[in-house]
Amino acid sequence: MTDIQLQTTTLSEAACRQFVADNQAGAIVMFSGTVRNQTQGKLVLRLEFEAYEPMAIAEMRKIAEQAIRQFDVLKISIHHRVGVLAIGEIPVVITVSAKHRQAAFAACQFCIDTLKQTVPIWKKEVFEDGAIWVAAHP
Amino acid sequence: MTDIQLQTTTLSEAACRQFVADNQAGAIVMFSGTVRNQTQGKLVLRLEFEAYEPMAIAEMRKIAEQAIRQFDVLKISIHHRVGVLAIGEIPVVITVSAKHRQAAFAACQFCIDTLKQTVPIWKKEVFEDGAIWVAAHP
Amino acid sequence: MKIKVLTFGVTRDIIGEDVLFLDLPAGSTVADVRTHLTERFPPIEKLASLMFAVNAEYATSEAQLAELDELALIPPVSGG
Amino acid sequence: MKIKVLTFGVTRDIIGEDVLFLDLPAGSTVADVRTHLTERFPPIEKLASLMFAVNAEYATSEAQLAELDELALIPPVSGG
Repeated sequence: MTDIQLQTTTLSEAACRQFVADNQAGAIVMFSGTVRNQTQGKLVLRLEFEAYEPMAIAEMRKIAEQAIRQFDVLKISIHHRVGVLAIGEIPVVITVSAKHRQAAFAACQFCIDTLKQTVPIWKKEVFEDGAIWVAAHP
Repeated sequence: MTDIQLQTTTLSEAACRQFVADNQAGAIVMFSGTVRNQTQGKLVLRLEFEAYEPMAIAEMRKIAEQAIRQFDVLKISIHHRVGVLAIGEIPVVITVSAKHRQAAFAACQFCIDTLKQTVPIWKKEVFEDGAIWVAAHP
Repeated sequence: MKIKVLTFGVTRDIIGEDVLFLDLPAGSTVADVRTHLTERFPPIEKLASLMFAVNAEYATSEAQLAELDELALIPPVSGG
Repeated sequence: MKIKVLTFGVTRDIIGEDVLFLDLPAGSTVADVRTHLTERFPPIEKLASLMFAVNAEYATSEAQLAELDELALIPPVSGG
Protein backbone atom coordinates (compact mmCIF):
# COMPACT_ATOMS: atom_id res chain seq x y z
CA MET A 1 0.00 0.00 0.00
CA THR A 2 1.29 3.40 -0.93
CA ASP A 3 0.38 6.96 0.03
CA ILE A 4 1.68 9.65 -2.31
CA GLN A 5 1.14 13.35 -1.72
CA LEU A 6 2.41 16.63 -3.11
CA GLN A 7 1.47 19.42 -0.72
CA THR A 8 1.72 23.17 -0.54
CA THR A 9 1.41 23.09 3.25
CA THR A 10 3.65 21.77 6.06
CA LEU A 11 4.24 18.03 5.83
CA SER A 12 3.12 15.93 8.79
CA GLU A 13 5.64 13.27 9.81
CA ALA A 14 2.97 11.95 12.19
CA ALA A 15 0.52 11.40 9.32
CA CYS A 16 3.16 9.52 7.32
CA ARG A 17 4.03 7.42 10.36
CA GLN A 18 0.38 6.63 10.97
CA PHE A 19 -0.17 5.53 7.37
CA VAL A 20 2.59 2.91 7.49
CA ALA A 21 1.61 1.46 10.89
CA ASP A 22 0.91 -2.26 10.50
CA ASN A 23 0.51 -5.10 12.98
CA GLN A 24 2.87 -7.19 10.85
CA ALA A 25 5.59 -4.53 10.98
CA GLY A 26 8.70 -4.94 13.10
CA ALA A 27 10.45 -1.87 11.68
CA ILE A 28 9.55 1.61 10.55
CA VAL A 29 12.14 3.78 8.82
CA MET A 30 11.43 7.44 8.16
CA PHE A 31 13.58 9.78 6.13
CA SER A 32 12.90 13.50 6.38
CA GLY A 33 14.72 16.00 4.26
CA THR A 34 15.21 19.31 6.05
CA VAL A 35 16.26 22.69 4.75
CA ARG A 36 19.90 23.41 5.74
CA ASN A 37 21.04 26.89 6.63
CA GLN A 38 24.01 26.62 4.29
CA THR A 39 25.28 24.89 1.20
CA GLN A 40 28.97 24.72 0.31
CA GLY A 41 29.68 27.26 3.03
CA LYS A 42 27.19 29.80 1.72
CA LEU A 43 24.29 31.03 3.84
CA VAL A 44 20.88 29.93 2.56
CA LEU A 45 17.87 32.16 3.25
CA ARG A 46 15.16 29.82 1.96
CA LEU A 47 14.39 27.23 -0.69
CA GLU A 48 11.73 27.39 -3.36
CA PHE A 49 10.38 24.14 -4.78
CA GLU A 50 8.27 23.73 -7.86
CA ALA A 51 6.94 20.60 -9.52
CA TYR A 52 5.37 19.40 -12.72
CA GLU A 53 2.61 18.24 -10.47
CA PRO A 54 0.73 15.42 -12.23
CA MET A 55 3.99 13.87 -13.43
CA ALA A 56 5.70 14.31 -10.05
CA ILE A 57 2.87 12.45 -8.35
CA ALA A 58 2.94 9.72 -11.01
CA GLU A 59 6.72 9.32 -10.72
CA MET A 60 6.59 9.18 -6.91
CA ARG A 61 3.90 6.51 -7.19
CA LYS A 62 6.09 4.51 -9.59
CA ILE A 63 8.97 4.66 -7.12
CA ALA A 64 6.83 3.46 -4.21
CA GLU A 65 5.35 0.65 -6.29
CA GLN A 66 8.79 -0.38 -7.52
CA ALA A 67 10.03 -0.46 -3.90
CA ILE A 68 7.08 -2.63 -2.86
CA ARG A 69 7.97 -5.09 -5.66
CA GLN A 70 11.70 -5.02 -5.00
CA PHE A 71 11.88 -5.15 -1.20
CA ASP A 72 9.98 -7.12 1.42
CA VAL A 73 8.08 -4.11 2.76
CA LEU A 74 4.50 -3.50 3.83
CA LYS A 75 3.56 0.16 3.31
CA ILE A 76 5.26 3.22 1.88
CA SER A 77 4.35 6.87 2.22
CA ILE A 78 6.03 9.59 0.15
CA HIS A 79 5.04 13.19 0.82
CA HIS A 80 6.74 16.08 -0.95
CA ARG A 81 6.18 19.75 -0.50
CA VAL A 82 6.25 22.60 -3.00
CA GLY A 83 6.47 26.35 -2.47
CA VAL A 84 8.73 28.44 -0.27
CA LEU A 85 10.45 26.67 2.64
CA ALA A 86 12.38 28.23 5.51
CA ILE A 87 15.44 26.73 7.25
CA GLY A 88 14.46 23.61 9.22
CA GLU A 89 11.29 23.00 7.21
CA ILE A 90 10.69 19.65 5.56
CA PRO A 91 10.62 19.26 1.75
CA VAL A 92 10.14 15.49 1.80
CA VAL A 93 9.17 12.65 4.13
CA ILE A 94 9.52 9.00 3.09
CA THR A 95 8.28 6.37 5.51
CA VAL A 96 8.44 2.61 5.12
CA SER A 97 7.17 -0.24 7.25
CA ALA A 98 8.50 -3.78 6.94
CA LYS A 99 8.66 -6.98 8.89
CA HIS A 100 12.41 -6.60 9.23
CA ARG A 101 14.61 -3.56 9.44
CA GLN A 102 17.05 -4.32 6.60
CA ALA A 103 14.23 -4.17 4.03
CA ALA A 104 12.82 -0.99 5.58
CA PHE A 105 16.19 0.79 5.44
CA ALA A 106 16.94 -0.43 1.90
CA ALA A 107 13.52 0.56 0.54
CA CYS A 108 13.62 3.99 2.19
CA GLN A 109 17.06 4.70 0.73
CA PHE A 110 15.97 3.42 -2.68
CA CYS A 111 12.95 5.77 -2.63
CA ILE A 112 14.87 8.93 -1.74
CA ASP A 113 17.77 8.12 -4.10
CA THR A 114 15.39 7.47 -6.99
CA LEU A 115 13.18 10.45 -6.17
CA LYS A 116 16.21 12.73 -6.46
CA GLN A 117 16.97 11.28 -9.90
CA THR A 118 13.59 11.03 -11.58
CA VAL A 119 10.83 13.10 -9.99
CA PRO A 120 10.22 16.39 -11.82
CA ILE A 121 10.65 18.74 -8.88
CA TRP A 122 13.07 21.66 -8.88
CA LYS A 123 14.71 23.48 -6.01
CA LYS A 124 15.93 27.05 -6.09
CA GLU A 125 18.39 28.06 -3.37
CA VAL A 126 17.96 31.67 -2.37
CA PHE A 127 21.05 33.42 -0.95
CA GLU A 128 21.56 36.98 0.22
CA ASP A 129 23.05 37.88 -3.13
CA GLY A 130 20.97 35.87 -5.58
CA ALA A 131 19.37 32.53 -6.29
CA ILE A 132 20.18 29.42 -8.30
CA TRP A 133 18.33 26.40 -9.60
CA VAL A 134 20.21 23.50 -8.05
CA ALA A 135 22.20 21.30 -10.44
CA ALA A 136 20.98 23.11 -13.57
CA HIS A 137 24.47 23.87 -14.85
CA PRO A 138 27.53 21.63 -15.16
CA MET B 1 25.07 15.61 21.00
CA THR B 2 23.32 12.52 22.24
CA ASP B 3 20.08 11.85 24.09
CA ILE B 4 19.83 8.41 25.71
CA GLN B 5 16.75 7.21 27.57
CA LEU B 6 15.43 3.99 29.00
CA GLN B 7 11.74 4.41 29.77
CA THR B 8 8.93 2.42 31.30
CA THR B 9 6.33 4.53 29.49
CA THR B 10 5.37 4.96 25.81
CA LEU B 11 8.22 6.32 23.70
CA SER B 12 7.65 9.61 21.92
CA GLU B 13 8.90 9.65 18.33
CA ALA B 14 8.10 13.38 18.30
CA ALA B 15 10.42 14.01 21.27
CA CYS B 16 13.25 12.11 19.54
CA ARG B 17 12.66 14.03 16.34
CA GLN B 18 12.67 17.32 18.19
CA PHE B 19 15.96 16.51 19.92
CA VAL B 20 17.83 15.93 16.67
CA ALA B 21 16.47 19.01 14.86
CA ASP B 22 19.37 21.19 13.73
CA ASN B 23 19.67 24.11 11.33
CA GLN B 24 22.71 22.45 9.78
CA ALA B 25 20.80 19.22 9.11
CA GLY B 26 19.71 18.24 5.62
CA ALA B 27 18.56 14.76 6.63
CA ILE B 28 16.83 13.09 9.55
CA VAL B 29 16.57 9.31 9.69
CA MET B 30 14.39 7.66 12.31
CA PHE B 31 14.21 3.95 13.01
CA SER B 32 11.35 2.69 15.16
CA GLY B 33 11.10 -0.91 16.22
CA THR B 34 7.51 -2.05 16.53
CA VAL B 35 6.02 -5.16 18.12
CA ARG B 36 4.94 -7.62 15.39
CA ASN B 37 1.85 -9.77 15.81
CA GLN B 38 3.76 -12.88 14.84
CA THR B 39 7.19 -14.41 14.72
CA GLN B 40 8.05 -17.37 12.51
CA GLY B 41 4.36 -17.85 11.82
CA LYS B 42 3.40 -18.00 15.49
CA LEU B 43 0.93 -15.54 16.99
CA VAL B 44 2.51 -13.16 19.52
CA LEU B 45 0.34 -11.80 22.33
CA ARG B 46 2.83 -9.32 23.78
CA LEU B 47 6.51 -8.75 24.45
CA GLU B 48 8.17 -8.22 27.81
CA PHE B 49 11.44 -6.30 27.92
CA GLU B 50 13.82 -6.11 30.82
CA ALA B 51 17.18 -4.37 31.10
CA TYR B 52 20.23 -4.21 33.30
CA GLU B 53 19.40 -0.56 33.50
CA PRO B 54 22.59 1.34 34.38
CA MET B 55 24.63 -0.79 31.99
CA ALA B 56 22.01 -0.58 29.23
CA ILE B 57 22.08 3.21 29.42
CA ALA B 58 25.89 3.24 29.44
CA GLU B 59 26.07 0.89 26.44
CA MET B 60 23.52 2.91 24.47
CA ARG B 61 25.53 6.03 25.21
CA LYS B 62 28.72 4.31 23.96
CA ILE B 63 26.96 3.39 20.72
CA ALA B 64 25.73 6.93 20.11
CA GLU B 65 29.16 8.40 20.89
CA GLN B 66 30.85 5.87 18.63
CA ALA B 67 28.42 6.78 15.81
CA ILE B 68 29.16 10.48 16.27
CA ARG B 69 32.90 9.74 15.95
CA GLN B 70 32.50 7.35 13.02
CA PHE B 71 29.95 9.13 10.84
CA ASP B 72 29.46 12.76 9.83
CA VAL B 73 26.32 13.26 11.91
CA LEU B 74 25.02 16.03 14.13
CA LYS B 75 22.74 14.60 16.85
CA ILE B 76 21.61 11.15 17.90
CA SER B 77 18.73 10.13 20.11
CA ILE B 78 18.29 6.54 21.35
CA HIS B 79 15.20 5.75 23.43
CA HIS B 80 14.45 2.22 24.58
CA ARG B 81 11.48 0.99 26.50
CA VAL B 82 11.20 -1.73 29.15
CA GLY B 83 8.15 -3.52 30.53
CA VAL B 84 5.18 -5.12 28.81
CA LEU B 85 4.46 -4.03 25.22
CA ALA B 86 1.40 -4.80 23.11
CA ILE B 87 1.34 -5.38 19.33
CA GLY B 88 2.19 -2.15 17.47
CA GLU B 89 3.93 -0.55 20.46
CA ILE B 90 7.45 0.76 20.12
CA PRO B 91 10.39 -0.83 21.97
CA VAL B 92 13.03 1.43 20.46
CA VAL B 93 13.42 4.69 18.54
CA ILE B 94 16.75 5.77 17.07
CA THR B 95 16.92 9.16 15.39
CA VAL B 96 19.88 10.75 13.67
CA SER B 97 20.38 14.13 12.05
CA ALA B 98 23.18 14.81 9.58
CA LYS B 99 24.12 17.26 6.87
CA HIS B 100 23.71 14.53 4.25
CA ARG B 101 21.45 11.54 4.07
CA GLN B 102 24.05 8.82 3.51
CA ALA B 103 25.65 9.50 6.89
CA ALA B 104 22.26 9.66 8.61
CA PHE B 105 21.19 6.28 7.20
CA ALA B 106 24.55 4.65 7.95
CA ALA B 107 24.70 5.93 11.52
CA CYS B 108 21.09 4.94 12.25
CA GLN B 109 21.71 1.41 10.95
CA PHE B 110 24.97 1.17 12.90
CA CYS B 111 23.17 2.17 16.11
CA ILE B 112 20.33 -0.36 15.82
CA ASP B 113 22.66 -3.17 14.65
CA THR B 114 25.06 -2.55 17.52
CA LEU B 115 22.29 -2.09 20.08
CA LYS B 116 20.96 -5.52 19.20
CA GLN B 117 24.42 -7.01 19.78
CA THR B 118 25.67 -5.30 22.91
CA VAL B 119 23.00 -3.60 25.01
CA PRO B 120 21.88 -5.71 27.99
CA ILE B 121 18.18 -5.77 27.26
CA TRP B 122 16.16 -8.97 26.99
CA LYS B 123 12.90 -9.65 25.21
CA LYS B 124 10.45 -12.36 26.12
CA GLU B 125 7.91 -13.32 23.47
CA VAL B 126 4.61 -14.35 24.99
CA PHE B 127 2.46 -16.75 22.93
CA GLU B 128 -0.89 -18.34 23.68
CA ASP B 129 0.86 -21.51 24.83
CA GLY B 130 3.93 -20.18 26.60
CA ALA B 131 6.78 -17.70 26.46
CA ILE B 132 10.43 -17.69 25.43
CA TRP B 133 13.43 -15.46 25.96
CA VAL B 134 14.47 -14.59 22.42
CA ALA B 135 17.79 -16.07 21.22
CA ALA B 136 18.62 -17.64 24.59
CA HIS B 137 19.10 -21.12 23.19
CA PRO B 138 21.03 -22.31 20.13
CA MET C 1 0.13 20.47 -35.69
CA LYS C 2 0.03 22.40 -32.42
CA ILE C 3 1.80 21.26 -29.27
CA LYS C 4 1.99 22.81 -25.83
CA VAL C 5 5.40 23.17 -24.20
CA LEU C 6 5.64 23.47 -20.41
CA THR C 7 8.76 25.00 -18.90
CA PHE C 8 10.09 24.40 -15.37
CA GLY C 9 12.93 25.58 -13.21
CA VAL C 10 15.79 27.10 -15.13
CA THR C 11 14.09 26.47 -18.50
CA ARG C 12 11.30 28.82 -17.47
CA ASP C 13 13.87 31.47 -16.60
CA ILE C 14 15.57 30.99 -19.99
CA ILE C 15 12.39 30.98 -22.04
CA GLY C 16 10.60 33.58 -19.97
CA GLU C 17 7.22 31.86 -20.14
CA ASP C 18 5.46 29.03 -18.27
CA VAL C 19 3.89 27.77 -21.44
CA LEU C 20 4.83 28.00 -25.09
CA PHE C 21 2.69 26.89 -28.05
CA LEU C 22 4.52 25.55 -31.09
CA ASP C 23 3.19 24.86 -34.54
CA LEU C 24 5.18 21.96 -35.99
CA PRO C 25 5.16 19.86 -39.14
CA ALA C 26 3.31 16.56 -38.74
CA GLY C 27 5.68 13.78 -37.68
CA SER C 28 7.93 16.06 -35.62
CA THR C 29 9.85 14.36 -32.83
CA VAL C 30 11.08 15.42 -29.41
CA ALA C 31 14.51 15.90 -31.00
CA ASP C 32 13.02 18.37 -33.48
CA VAL C 33 11.61 20.43 -30.62
CA ARG C 34 14.97 20.37 -28.88
CA THR C 35 16.64 21.71 -32.03
CA HIS C 36 14.00 24.38 -32.45
CA LEU C 37 14.24 25.53 -28.83
CA THR C 38 18.04 25.51 -28.79
CA GLU C 39 18.13 27.76 -31.85
CA ARG C 40 15.59 30.11 -30.39
CA PHE C 41 16.97 30.06 -26.79
CA PRO C 42 20.70 29.30 -26.99
CA PRO C 43 21.29 29.05 -23.18
CA ILE C 44 19.26 25.81 -23.31
CA GLU C 45 22.43 24.19 -24.61
CA LYS C 46 24.36 25.05 -21.44
CA LEU C 47 22.13 22.98 -19.14
CA ALA C 48 23.73 20.04 -17.34
CA SER C 49 21.04 17.93 -18.95
CA LEU C 50 17.61 18.35 -20.51
CA MET C 51 15.02 15.62 -20.59
CA PHE C 52 11.52 15.68 -22.00
CA ALA C 53 8.16 14.34 -20.97
CA VAL C 54 5.24 13.88 -23.34
CA ASN C 55 1.88 13.93 -21.62
CA ALA C 56 3.56 13.51 -18.22
CA GLU C 57 5.74 10.50 -19.15
CA TYR C 58 9.47 10.62 -19.86
CA ALA C 59 10.00 10.40 -23.63
CA THR C 60 13.02 9.62 -25.82
CA SER C 61 14.37 11.95 -28.49
CA GLU C 62 12.83 9.74 -31.17
CA ALA C 63 9.31 9.95 -29.77
CA GLN C 64 6.89 11.38 -32.33
CA LEU C 65 4.55 14.12 -31.22
CA ALA C 66 0.87 14.37 -31.99
CA GLU C 67 -1.60 17.26 -32.18
CA LEU C 68 -2.21 18.85 -28.76
CA ASP C 69 0.50 16.85 -26.99
CA GLU C 70 1.85 18.40 -23.83
CA LEU C 71 5.64 18.41 -23.92
CA ALA C 72 7.43 19.29 -20.67
CA LEU C 73 11.03 20.43 -20.46
CA ILE C 74 12.77 18.65 -17.59
CA PRO C 75 16.06 20.30 -16.65
CA PRO C 76 18.10 18.49 -13.94
CA VAL C 77 15.66 17.65 -11.16
CA SER C 78 16.50 18.56 -7.56
CA GLY C 79 13.64 17.39 -5.39
CA GLY C 80 14.03 15.84 -1.94
CA MET D 1 35.29 -12.28 49.53
CA LYS D 2 31.63 -11.59 48.81
CA ILE D 3 30.31 -10.73 45.39
CA LYS D 4 26.82 -9.96 44.20
CA VAL D 5 25.52 -11.77 41.11
CA LEU D 6 22.68 -10.23 39.11
CA THR D 7 20.62 -12.49 36.87
CA PHE D 8 18.63 -11.41 33.79
CA GLY D 9 16.38 -12.98 31.22
CA VAL D 10 16.71 -16.71 30.96
CA THR D 11 19.45 -16.83 33.60
CA ARG D 12 16.98 -15.53 36.18
CA ASP D 13 14.55 -18.27 35.20
CA ILE D 14 17.29 -20.90 35.53
CA ILE D 15 18.65 -19.63 38.83
CA GLY D 16 15.27 -18.66 40.26
CA GLU D 17 16.55 -15.47 41.91
CA ASP D 18 17.19 -11.87 40.80
CA VAL D 19 20.28 -11.67 42.95
CA LEU D 20 22.67 -14.24 44.31
CA PHE D 21 25.46 -13.61 46.84
CA LEU D 22 28.57 -15.72 46.47
CA ASP D 23 31.45 -16.13 48.91
CA LEU D 24 34.58 -16.79 46.86
CA PRO D 25 38.28 -17.25 47.51
CA ALA D 26 40.31 -14.08 47.03
CA GLY D 27 41.62 -13.81 43.47
CA SER D 28 38.64 -15.56 41.92
CA THR D 29 37.97 -14.70 38.29
CA VAL D 30 34.88 -14.44 36.14
CA ALA D 31 35.74 -17.89 34.78
CA ASP D 32 35.66 -19.29 38.32
CA VAL D 33 32.15 -17.93 38.80
CA ARG D 34 31.07 -19.43 35.50
CA THR D 35 32.38 -22.84 36.60
CA HIS D 36 30.69 -22.53 39.98
CA LEU D 37 27.33 -21.52 38.47
CA THR D 38 27.43 -24.18 35.76
CA GLU D 39 27.96 -26.88 38.38
CA ARG D 40 25.17 -25.55 40.56
CA PHE D 41 22.75 -24.76 37.68
CA PRO D 42 23.55 -27.12 34.78
CA PRO D 43 21.06 -25.54 32.25
CA ILE D 44 23.42 -22.55 32.18
CA GLU D 45 25.60 -24.61 29.86
CA LYS D 46 22.83 -24.85 27.26
CA LEU D 47 22.65 -21.10 26.64
CA ALA D 48 23.53 -19.89 23.15
CA SER D 49 26.10 -17.69 24.88
CA LEU D 50 26.77 -16.22 28.30
CA MET D 51 28.70 -13.03 28.83
CA PHE D 52 29.54 -11.26 32.07
CA ALA D 53 29.68 -7.68 33.23
CA VAL D 54 31.57 -6.53 36.30
CA ASN D 55 30.23 -3.33 37.79
CA ALA D 56 28.22 -2.66 34.62
CA GLU D 57 31.08 -3.13 32.14
CA TYR D 58 31.60 -6.19 29.95
CA ALA D 59 34.40 -8.31 31.45
CA THR D 60 36.57 -11.11 30.09
CA SER D 61 36.80 -14.57 31.65
CA GLU D 62 40.20 -13.68 33.09
CA ALA D 63 38.97 -10.57 34.93
CA GLN D 64 39.66 -10.83 38.66
CA LEU D 65 36.86 -10.03 41.03
CA ALA D 66 37.09 -7.89 44.14
CA GLU D 67 35.10 -7.69 47.35
CA LEU D 68 31.55 -6.40 46.75
CA ASP D 69 31.85 -6.46 42.97
CA GLU D 70 28.58 -6.65 41.13
CA LEU D 71 28.74 -9.40 38.52
CA ALA D 72 25.90 -9.52 35.99
CA LEU D 73 25.05 -12.56 33.89
CA ILE D 74 24.38 -11.50 30.30
CA PRO D 75 22.64 -14.21 28.30
CA PRO D 76 22.09 -13.43 24.58
CA VAL D 77 20.69 -9.92 24.44
CA SER D 78 17.57 -9.21 22.40
CA GLY D 79 16.82 -5.52 22.72
CA GLY D 80 15.52 -3.35 19.92
